[in-house]
Amino acid sequence: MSVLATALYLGPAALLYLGAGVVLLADLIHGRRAVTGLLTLVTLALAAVWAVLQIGGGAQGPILGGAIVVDSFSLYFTFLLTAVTAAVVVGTSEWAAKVEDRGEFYSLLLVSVGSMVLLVQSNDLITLFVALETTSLAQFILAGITRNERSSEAGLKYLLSGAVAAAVLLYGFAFLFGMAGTTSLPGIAEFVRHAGDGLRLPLILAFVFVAAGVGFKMAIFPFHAWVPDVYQGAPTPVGSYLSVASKAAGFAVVLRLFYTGLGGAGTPITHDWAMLFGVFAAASMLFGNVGALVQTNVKRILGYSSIAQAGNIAVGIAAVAAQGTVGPSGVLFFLGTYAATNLGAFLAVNAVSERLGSDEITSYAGLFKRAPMTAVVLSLCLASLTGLPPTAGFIAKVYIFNSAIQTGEVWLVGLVAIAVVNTAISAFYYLRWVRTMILDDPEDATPIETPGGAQGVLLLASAAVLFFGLWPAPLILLAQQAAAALLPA
Amino acid sequence: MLTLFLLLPVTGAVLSLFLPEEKQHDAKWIALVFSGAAFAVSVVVFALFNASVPGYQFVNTFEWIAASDAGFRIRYTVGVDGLSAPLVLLLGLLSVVSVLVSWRIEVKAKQYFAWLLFMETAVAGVFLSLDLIQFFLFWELELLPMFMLISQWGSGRRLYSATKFLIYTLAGSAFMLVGFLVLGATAGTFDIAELTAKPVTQAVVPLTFVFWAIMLAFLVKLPTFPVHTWLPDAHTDAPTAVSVMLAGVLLKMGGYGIIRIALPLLPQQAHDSRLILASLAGFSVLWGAVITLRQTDLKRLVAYSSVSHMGYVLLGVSAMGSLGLSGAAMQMFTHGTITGLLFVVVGLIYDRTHTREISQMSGLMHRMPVVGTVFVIAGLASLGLPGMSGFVAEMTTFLGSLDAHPVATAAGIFGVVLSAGYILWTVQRVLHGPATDRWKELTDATSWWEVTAMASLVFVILAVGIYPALLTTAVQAGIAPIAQIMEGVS
Amino acid sequence: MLLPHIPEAAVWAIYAAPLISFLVIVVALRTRPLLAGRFTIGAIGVAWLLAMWALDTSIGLGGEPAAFHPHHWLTLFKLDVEFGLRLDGLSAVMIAVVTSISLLVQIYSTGYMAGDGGYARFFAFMSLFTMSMLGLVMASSLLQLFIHWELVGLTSYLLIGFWFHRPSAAAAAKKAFIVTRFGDFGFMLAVVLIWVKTGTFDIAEINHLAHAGEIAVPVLTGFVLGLFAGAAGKSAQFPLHFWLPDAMEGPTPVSSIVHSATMVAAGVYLLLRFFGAVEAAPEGVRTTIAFVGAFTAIFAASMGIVATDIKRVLAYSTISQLGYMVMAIGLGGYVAAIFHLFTHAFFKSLLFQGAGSLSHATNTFEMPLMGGLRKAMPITYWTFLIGSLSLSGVFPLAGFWSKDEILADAWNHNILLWLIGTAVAFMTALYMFRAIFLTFFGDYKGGAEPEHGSHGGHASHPHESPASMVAPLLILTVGAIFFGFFNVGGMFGHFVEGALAPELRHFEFEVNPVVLVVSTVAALAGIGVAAAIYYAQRPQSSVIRGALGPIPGVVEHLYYVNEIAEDGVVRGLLLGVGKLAAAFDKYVVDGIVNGIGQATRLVGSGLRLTITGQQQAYSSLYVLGVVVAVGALFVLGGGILERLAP
Amino acid sequence: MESPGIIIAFWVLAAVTVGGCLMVLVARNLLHALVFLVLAFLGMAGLFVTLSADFIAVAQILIYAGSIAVLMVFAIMLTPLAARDNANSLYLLPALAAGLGIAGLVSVVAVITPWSELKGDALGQSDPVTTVSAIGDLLLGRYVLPFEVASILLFFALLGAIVLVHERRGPREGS
Amino acid sequence: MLGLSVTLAHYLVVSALIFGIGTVIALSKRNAVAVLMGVELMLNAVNLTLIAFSRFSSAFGQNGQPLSGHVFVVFVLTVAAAEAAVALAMAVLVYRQRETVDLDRINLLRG
Repeated sequence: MSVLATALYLGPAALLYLGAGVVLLADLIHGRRAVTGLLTLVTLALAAVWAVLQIGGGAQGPILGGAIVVDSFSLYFTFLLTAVTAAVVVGTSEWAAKVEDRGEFYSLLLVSVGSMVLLVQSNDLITLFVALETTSLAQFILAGITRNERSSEAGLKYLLSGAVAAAVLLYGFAFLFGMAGTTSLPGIAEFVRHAGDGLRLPLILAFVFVAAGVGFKMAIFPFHAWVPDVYQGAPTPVGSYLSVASKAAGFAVVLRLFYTGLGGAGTPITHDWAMLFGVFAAASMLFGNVGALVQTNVKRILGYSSIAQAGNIAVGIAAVAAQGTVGPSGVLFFLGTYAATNLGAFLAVNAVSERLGSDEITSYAGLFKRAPMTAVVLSLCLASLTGLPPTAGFIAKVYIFNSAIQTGEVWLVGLVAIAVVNTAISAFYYLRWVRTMILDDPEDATPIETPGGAQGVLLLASAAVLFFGLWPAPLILLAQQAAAALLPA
Repeated sequence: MLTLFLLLPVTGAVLSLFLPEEKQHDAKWIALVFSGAAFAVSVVVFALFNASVPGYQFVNTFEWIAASDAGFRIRYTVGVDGLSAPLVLLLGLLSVVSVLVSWRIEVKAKQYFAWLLFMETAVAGVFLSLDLIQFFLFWELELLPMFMLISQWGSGRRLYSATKFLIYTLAGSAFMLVGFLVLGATAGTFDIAELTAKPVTQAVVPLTFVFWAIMLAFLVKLPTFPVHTWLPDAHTDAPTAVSVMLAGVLLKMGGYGIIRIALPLLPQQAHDSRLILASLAGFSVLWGAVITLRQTDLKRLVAYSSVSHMGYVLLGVSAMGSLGLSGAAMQMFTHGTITGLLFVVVGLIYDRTHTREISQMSGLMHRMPVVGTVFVIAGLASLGLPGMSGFVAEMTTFLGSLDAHPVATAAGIFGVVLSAGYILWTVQRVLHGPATDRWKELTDATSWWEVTAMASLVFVILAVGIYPALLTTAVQAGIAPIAQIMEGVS
Repeated sequence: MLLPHIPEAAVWAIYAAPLISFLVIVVALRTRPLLAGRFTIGAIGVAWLLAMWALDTSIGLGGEPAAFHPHHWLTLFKLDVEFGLRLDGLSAVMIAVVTSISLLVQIYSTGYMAGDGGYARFFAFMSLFTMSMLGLVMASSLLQLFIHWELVGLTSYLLIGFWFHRPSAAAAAKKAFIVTRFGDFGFMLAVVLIWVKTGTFDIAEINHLAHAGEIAVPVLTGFVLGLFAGAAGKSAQFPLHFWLPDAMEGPTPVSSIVHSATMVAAGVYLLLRFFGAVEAAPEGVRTTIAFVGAFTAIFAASMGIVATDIKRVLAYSTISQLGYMVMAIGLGGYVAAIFHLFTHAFFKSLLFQGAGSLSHATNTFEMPLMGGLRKAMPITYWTFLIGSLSLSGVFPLAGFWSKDEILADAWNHNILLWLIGTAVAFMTALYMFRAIFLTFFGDYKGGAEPEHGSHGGHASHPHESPASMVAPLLILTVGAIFFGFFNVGGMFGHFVEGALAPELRHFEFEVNPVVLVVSTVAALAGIGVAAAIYYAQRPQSSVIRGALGPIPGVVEHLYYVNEIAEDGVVRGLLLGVGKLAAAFDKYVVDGIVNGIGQATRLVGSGLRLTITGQQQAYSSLYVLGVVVAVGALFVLGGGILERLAP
Repeated sequence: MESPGIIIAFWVLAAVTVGGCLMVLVARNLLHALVFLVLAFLGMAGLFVTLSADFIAVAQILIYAGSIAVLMVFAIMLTPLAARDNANSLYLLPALAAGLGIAGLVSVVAVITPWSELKGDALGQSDPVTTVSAIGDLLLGRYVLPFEVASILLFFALLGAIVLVHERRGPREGS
Repeated sequence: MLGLSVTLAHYLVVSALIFGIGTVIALSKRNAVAVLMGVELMLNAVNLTLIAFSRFSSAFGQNGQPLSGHVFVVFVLTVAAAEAAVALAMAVLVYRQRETVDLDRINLLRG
């Protein structure tokens, strides 16, 4: 394979890493006058463009001895991750301007997203592990980047929890490798498909460990406990990045691992896998929603809510038992809409909290009067998180629940029943928040300015939330195409 | 045409949101114009509705979500038949009425009217949708405006009531979604017409579960004992216009859903459940009525009477025959107008007296003869007086249900007796008796918007009561195919 | 006979005339009361003329139904409701009675209601009532009849509560409606039942089917009992009688027409209309009807003896006389019942108008406040006296003939009922003449002060009422005297029997000397006793009271029926159940819902404790989660237990 | 692996390693714990040798026993006011449950799984003198991408560590 | 004892024990540095597993890549070192603000 071809395949991730270096250099040379934010954006844009070139250039399939694979699935996530990161960068530029280590912040962000791009392309346990650890490490540092008490506490907790999770994940990898004799995901899949009954137990052991390791990123119960603290303590931009990008990458990995690494549907462990995620999904939803009911801090509400949402998405993971793209396309579509929704919510909260200096829900009273646009966008996003029409969240939920029921498994119908009850519970806290913002009277009616960049991103996010709520067909088609890449041809 | 009906109110809502703050009182004019236009459309639809043509009319459709596999092909499809056409008309009318009775809203007027119009679109979508997912979409869409309207412009424990409404409805609709998805997954389509033509007979979970999962949402909305307690609270604390909409059209979503979806899609299961449904119906009628008897809060009283009256809808449905279903369909329409009118009147009284306690009132007839007269008319209609629309509907229901459910029907008829009790007792306590000094300053409702709101409803009530063919032609056309399905089941 | 056959449109016009009057007043004449009154009189006059034409036509047909075709009103699947006209002996008589009395009452009202603030409203309601009543009697379909039945109830409600500012009037109006509605519960069931079982509402057909034995006995029994329940409500039969005395809160013209002559007779009319079905019903059903009627007759009469309000005396009398009619129906005395209904309409209307005339002069209906009015109001006195005599059944006045017809039927069928009937005849004479002696004889007690805004004159100097009131009295007196002769020889009887199927016609005029003598003696005895106690005052009424112990007290409390109904049934039972139900809603249903909400929050607070803020807790949860998951899957999916087992 | 030398070596090294680990758990002083940790690392390196993993054994000594231990010493020294005892938190019980659970489960699986299915002596068969060159080939061949990424990882870990602990340039900023 | 051969299971059990002890340390120690020690032990256990499998597994026939396990270990070592560096930096950072690295007392964020 020629260097050029390799470059074509590796382009996005390489560009992002390169960008990280450039940003760092620029920061070193120009100090605080450097346009690091812009550079970051340019890098992200270039990476996205390169991803388009990959499609045009016919880059398809594994390279480097199967270390990574470029397919529509990885492209879907490449776009998603770069877009999300760009949105975070734009939406929080005002905040970033005040951060001391701005260059490092952007640089780490780029490293993190670059590793995630590699992560979703990984086709090999080692690549996967290294990419995962790279993005994790960057995220740990990002969580603590403002270095105040809360931020550093969040960073430390995130890191130590993450280290344990990484060890468990690795243990699972070790067993997979040991049994299959290869680190290549297709190779492992080959083994799993033909695994004798004698290896059933270690196989279960391995995939639960792996699921736990990835579950940490997905933030599903019982691997979720770090989420509220980190979302609250980490700077909001980092929180939003974690809640969307990191979670999406987690789900991408779990899908890739299952379909490419564990043989997909129809293997002896399919059912165990589905049950595992079914239970996790139900527990996540219950924990997240019920926990959020009693929260008063908006960032913690969003934290708990993201646990619950992970539960919703995991319904799609549990739906893998069926042949076809039913389950994964639901996950992909949900992640796409969830990215817009949750980003909108987080960035709005960021914009408001910056001005108010408070994350308490009571300080959001009458936000509609003080910052009408932000309040409307936030309400829209919360409605979408609840799953109310005409937002994308509604379609996403219906679609993913539909995919679970399409499998024709009775217990999945039960899981969906739990999920829909949870939707009802979640309405309670989401809509209470909406009501507080839209209808209550503010104590202090001075208008809150929302920075231009944030405004733009918020508008874009709400436009996406509405657009995919009213016209979801294109994204659903994309998600199905992407999911189809996971299946053996 | 129907899409226009759907879009008009929401357009108005958006426009009114974009009004500048200082002109926000013009929102009512926007609301009036757009709801009026929607009403005009609904009148045209009803007038042009051809009862002799089978199937749905004025159908608009296009592929909305055409997913390649995954059984998620969803069409946007709107259409009316004889069942939904009267409800659409009712919605159009009551929306105008509710805008009119909100004429004096001062607080956050543009938001208020925006939510109100938004709600109209949502409810319209429920009545017009011919696709399960689309139906569910609009069903859920109605929650947010309702929650907002009650929790902000309501009174008393408004947040509690709004939340209660929300939780009840969401809990119900949650299971409905599961039911819809199971049906859709089994049949491979969400199209109501297709599902009606070929009912599902076997699914991954027992169809009885599916039936009750779907019914639960409708029963909550109807509402039926024992899932009715959200209604009195919601009504009591809601602003007048919202009460009008709630009683007038939102409750009908439940009955409509039962007749449009639960019955024809799962005829066998519905048939097997008819005794339970009839028992619930009879019980609701009596339960609502005896509780109404001892209410001291005017709005709560009308609210509980709704529980009783909507029991007739379920009674008619539970007979699962052509007449019972027609009775239920007509009862939905008539209850919408009658209870809508009652809430209008109660609202007008409340606006003036600022109390809803019946014991505080006396002799209001002296101060407000117009309001009082309309109150009496609405009350008489509510107690099923012949010559008014309620009688026709109730009688048809009873004629349809006696053979199938004699005891429940007897309970229903006894409910009519009790309704005379609570209505007349209320009239006596509120309107009659000596004129007291406390209400010396009260003024009658003579503004054009108040008179228009009341007169239009009175007109409809009397017109349908005296010449029921206005309604029955359409209803028969709508019910006939469903009744045919139900009567084919044993 | 005298006139050509009446066209259908003209019969509809009888119905339409008062309706038009109502609409015109509502729309145009609300503020022009005098015109409203005149318009009503004109409209009802037209109706009366047409009614006479209809009567003439019907007589020409020998009481057989005129051939009018029904019209579709509501068509819905197999439900086909037709409205039409039924003009036969029975309805022709009723139409004539209703229009005649209505016309007279309207004229009377122009005087009685003069100056009342609601003058126009009064005539509007009266028109509406007349229309409803006419619709009721002309109906060819059961549903049509039921609809007007309810409308009659409505107008009765509106008219009783005409002076709604008086709490007692408002309460009485409500009571009247609700109590009759309890009866209508049965009626409505009957309507629904008969349609469900026969598929028709047509009265003639239902009668025919019943008589032909094509309706199953249980259905027929249910149907007739249902009709009877409705009739009992409207015709104030025990135990649904207690609304009627209170209904006297309405203006006197209303009492005169609605609550004596016409509406309360509607129950009787209903049973007569379905006489074929009643006859076909099992013996027990008819016996029940007869005994309820008889009991009501004597029960109400006893209360009439102790009442002090003259209108209430008349109200109890009405109940009692309706009891007679119902008894007659139970005994199969079709002609007797309708004939008594016919004569009763005239003399009772007359008596009420007389009472109205008295109150017009004295501003009160309380007899203890009157006395000695014989001289001041001679016309009132004489007409009232004749009316009373007629009611008491004194030869040869109208009441004598009709009452005797009933007693003769009783004599023929059931001697016990005859005894009761005769006793009632005695009591009737007693209470009527008690009233006459208390009001027209003795010294004037001064009346009462006029209520504010009412129509009364100066009570201190009572004087005869104006011509508009006196003239109707005189006209009605003619009826009270002579209308009994219509049936001498059976002319009336054969005419009204034309409405029945031929095989049911078995009326023959006969004079039973025993019955005739005994009842006349009873009536005269009643008059004599009244004269002794209330005129001669030997013995004084208080002495008799004392001798009777607690009985008069119980009677004066109306046998505590009101208390039982209001405190027992309404407050105790309905409101009690309502209270329990509301409590159930509040504590159980809402309790569960709120409980779930609270529990959820509690669980939330509990879960929150797991997020202790300490990283070790998080990791412990994490690893324990892994352990549990692995363990569970080992057991469930991996079959580890089998593997470990030796 | 029938050779008695290896068998003895295995048992001894296993005992040392596990014992070292246990001492890390129970040692009262943090610095003592660190010493036992190093002991465990060394034992582990020995175990690697018994598995013919010479390169890894060396790397283990260099990286774990060497650099990481030194890092930890620095960390302990840089936090002079922090407690030096190796105390347990409130979560000892759940931690024990979790640790025992996971060790137990894996052990059970290790014991009852019929590994014999897979039994072989892959390395033994080829028995290369050293694994170094083979590993080098793999690192620069098949695993070149993770290799490059690992360098990025290390660089940014370094950068991160600096960012986190470097002295502030000015007054506190940010939220 | 000498008669017994050392098999894969032996190594796996040893690694399981080390992993378990590491878990206990990581989960129970109050001092952040001690927690890190536990994590390192866990990673070591993983390494042992990897190497043991490389040595014993028959999965590495013709297509097998036994040394992949060794490469894997190299990466684990690398990552462990990087992680340790960042973790210790973080501990120092926290220490500067609170003069403690006691995780029991680092609970500003909770609930």
